[in-house]
Amino acid sequence: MMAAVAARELRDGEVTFVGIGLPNLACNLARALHAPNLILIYESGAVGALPERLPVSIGDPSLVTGSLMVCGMADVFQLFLQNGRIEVGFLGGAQVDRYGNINTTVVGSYDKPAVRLPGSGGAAEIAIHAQRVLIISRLSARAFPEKVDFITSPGHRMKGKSRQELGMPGAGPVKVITDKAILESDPDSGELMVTALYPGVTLEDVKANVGWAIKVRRELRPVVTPPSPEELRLLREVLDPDRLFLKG
Amino acid sequence: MMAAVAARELRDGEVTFVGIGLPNLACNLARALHAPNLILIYESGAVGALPERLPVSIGDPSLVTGSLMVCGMADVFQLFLQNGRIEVGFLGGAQVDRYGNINTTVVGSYDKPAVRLPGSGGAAEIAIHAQRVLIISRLSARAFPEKVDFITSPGHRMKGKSRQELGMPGAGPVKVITDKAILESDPDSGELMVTALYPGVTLEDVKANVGWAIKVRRELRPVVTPPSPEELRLLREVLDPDRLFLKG
Amino acid sequence: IARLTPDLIYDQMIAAGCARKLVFSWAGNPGAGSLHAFRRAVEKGTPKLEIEEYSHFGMVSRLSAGAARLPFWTMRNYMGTDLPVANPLIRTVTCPYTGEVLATVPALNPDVTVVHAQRADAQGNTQIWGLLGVQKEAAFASKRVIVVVEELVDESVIRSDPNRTLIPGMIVEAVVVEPWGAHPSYAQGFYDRDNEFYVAWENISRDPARLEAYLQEFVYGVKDRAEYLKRQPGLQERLVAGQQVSAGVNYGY
Amino acid sequence: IARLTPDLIYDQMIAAGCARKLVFSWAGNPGAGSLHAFRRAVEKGTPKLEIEEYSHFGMVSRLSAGAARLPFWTMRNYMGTDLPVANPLIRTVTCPYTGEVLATVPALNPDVTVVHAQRADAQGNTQIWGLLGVQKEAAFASKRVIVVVEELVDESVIRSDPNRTLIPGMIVEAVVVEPWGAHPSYAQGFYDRDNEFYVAWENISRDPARLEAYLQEFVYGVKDRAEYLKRQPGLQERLVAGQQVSAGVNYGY
Repeated sequence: MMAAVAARELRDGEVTFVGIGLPNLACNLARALHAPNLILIYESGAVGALPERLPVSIGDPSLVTGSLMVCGMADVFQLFLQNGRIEVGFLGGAQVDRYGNINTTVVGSYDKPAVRLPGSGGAAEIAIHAQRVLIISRLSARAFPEKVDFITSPGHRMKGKSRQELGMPGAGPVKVITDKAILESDPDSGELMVTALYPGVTLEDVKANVGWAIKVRRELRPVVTPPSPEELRLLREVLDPDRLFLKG
Repeated sequence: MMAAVAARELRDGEVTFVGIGLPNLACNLARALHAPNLILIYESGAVGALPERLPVSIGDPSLVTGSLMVCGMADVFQLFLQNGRIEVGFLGGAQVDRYGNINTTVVGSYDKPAVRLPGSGGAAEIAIHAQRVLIISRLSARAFPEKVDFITSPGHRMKGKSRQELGMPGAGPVKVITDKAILESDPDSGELMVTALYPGVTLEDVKANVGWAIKVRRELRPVVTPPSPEELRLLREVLDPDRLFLKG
Repeated sequence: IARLTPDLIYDQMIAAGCARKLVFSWAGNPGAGSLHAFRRAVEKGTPKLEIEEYSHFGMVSRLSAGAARLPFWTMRNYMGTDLPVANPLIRTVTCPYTGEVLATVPALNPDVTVVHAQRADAQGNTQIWGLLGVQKEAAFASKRVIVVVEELVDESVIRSDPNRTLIPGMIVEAVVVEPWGAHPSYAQGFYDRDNEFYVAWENISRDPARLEAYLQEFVYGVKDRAEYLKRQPGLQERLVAGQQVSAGVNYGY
Repeated sequence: IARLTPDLIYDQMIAAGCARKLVFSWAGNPGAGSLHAFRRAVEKGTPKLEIEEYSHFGMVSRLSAGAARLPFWTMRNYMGTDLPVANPLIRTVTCPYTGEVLATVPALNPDVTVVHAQRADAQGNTQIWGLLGVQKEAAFASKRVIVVVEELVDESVIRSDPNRTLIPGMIVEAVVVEPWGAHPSYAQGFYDRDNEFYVAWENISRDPARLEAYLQEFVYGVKDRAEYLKRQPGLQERLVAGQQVSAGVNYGY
């Protein structure tokens, strides 16, 4: 369901920086439906990729075959990302906080972590440069603390400073797609707030799974439209038949 | 004759940054004789080129066909030249001065030049980075003033400072090959001095064609060995049959 | 207008009064002589032409900075040369690790970059082989990109060999299909450099009246490239490229 | 040891005590789970392992600086992140034109870089297609370069398609001809990624005893790559690449 909801966020023709897993599913679903001209860029260097199978790694050889361009990673980061050519960047994370800051580095302290996570990869720079960022993450109080243990990828306010004050080119995480609700950033404060619920989910349920007193947008859309039969068919039968990333 | 003398300066296997004209002839002569494994790099991006004809421009398509590698110019300057991979760089110039500084920019003042020359091209950075530089230039008092009007490519002393003081990686112009004599830089002062004469040329003749009181090395080799019949045959019949660059 | 090596096309633009300012690193007619219109402008001031001068490495670096959307680029360069005196935009920066002072040039972000290439698809995905110059950097640095190609190909041709794509369609504004569009220069695999014309330019460009006559006949006087080529009979036969086709590589997995 | 994405081979080296320090930007087993030997080292200190951490862009930039023999590289990056707090080698520089403060990373110049490629000639002129990663930058940044290839080819093969050459022989110390040398990873056009093994690694690496048994059987216990492959029957049939051969291009003139 998160993949289907994320897919709807993509507009046809957009240049999208894709990660492995749900973002990849979402992008390929969008391509199969309303956005056939979506241009997928993988940080490994494939531009305009048309993977014929679900890539397990961003270095999968299926990203190369039949893509529009394959370049080195220095070009990906300098000529595409820092150049401002990426319209949408997808990020996930072990922790997402009140201001959309993401932690994929450590749970606990940096020097003596309780859990060592993989680290930034390209996430820090994607969060800074992509014209807008979409976060995909399952909702839980552990995953949505008021303040992340480590800011790997900046959101809307970092130690009291706004993106603009820090000189960040992109708009940052405008939406967080979870399995219970959609959160969006308040244009003024940058704080995440609940803007739409999934069918059958209550606001209390959402609030219980967020580590701070999350605000709710006044004109809350009551329910997210559930995946259509076509969306489900594509996801389950075509894009991820082996259920590598889909849970349901 | 200058081409033949320059060719003898090249050792087999050396990585050589080649310009058009006599340097190109010299390199291809060396390849045909004692240095079959010379690696020719042209600033246009051809590495290990084997041009089947005499290239008129450094952007000649014959430099590409059959070369070992063709890369962008950013790579030529950053990864090869600045990286220190160029062992020999060839330079020419309208003016060469006492310390081997070269001018290919303007005769006269920069703002109101009597003669506007083409400019640096890659010559400034070749003079700074190549492990050693060979200059090829016809000898005349006009071409060898005490001080050049404009330092396009630095030699051994620039406004009183040595290469080492200025932090230049390469050894600079170790030899100047002219049509009358060979000049070499004094290891201590950096000044050019006469070290060998061509057959039939007198020291007075050389001194009259240099714009300052040029020193002469104590153990002067009296004559440069003239081109062998094989060198002449290759130059005239194989490498430059149309006499594009050879005068004699 | 900006190019590392302004050639005789630039000489024509200068003569025709189309250039206000030239940003460059080497202005000559390689193997043939001078760009006399350029020289008249700089030496005599007719027509008036501003210049801003770097070395090749400097120009490449300016475009690299522009392409990366950084305000400057760093080099180990220019110590001992008079270039920073002639051009105050060549400056220095201090390394935050070693304290070393290094040379910098400012980013160059052209309004429009025109790239000549062998082939592109209708979306502007462009493939180039042979010399690559600074085409990639110039395209990414530019506000708008126009690609002139020898051949318009189907997207499937581009996708069959993605490592050859130098410029992605997403940054391309327009694709112009113009065979022989690079003459008097060349297109690897299509036609050779017209060296005879480069040599002839030495005398044409030396004489302002002959230069003007040339412009009348071959620039102002032709309605398109086809007419330009028709006025030069035998040109295509003389310059058409030989065949030296590389083998393919396997992109399968 | 340094790599953007240390994978399970690095996990093996950490487990085997071959790594003193890891410089990296993403340490995971993509699509499969964690590098548990790496996690044990960082979380529990067994074995002891120093880490120095960047983002991908930071690591790419470190190698770009190293390859250009500059002491640092500039990016617009890291503002608002905790990475410069965790790693004091991430610093800033002020633009000499705009006054803007930009992020820097120091050059990385490895002692040895090992590159895997499809083919090279005996001189080490190396051609790679498919993903290029930072292979070029890492090779030029390195003091010594070792190339491992699927296929040793004649120099004429390299010269027939010079735009595919990524690493010139002049910077290569040794060429190792080792078909299937990239397993469990892949070589475009030769064999696929062994996803089953990546998934299996999650459980092997979680259990130090199983990991040690794996090392005994497949690392310490094999005399060469041929024996390593012989112990995994069916592997080659399962992973051999399909054919999707590109067309050649004309390098004639």
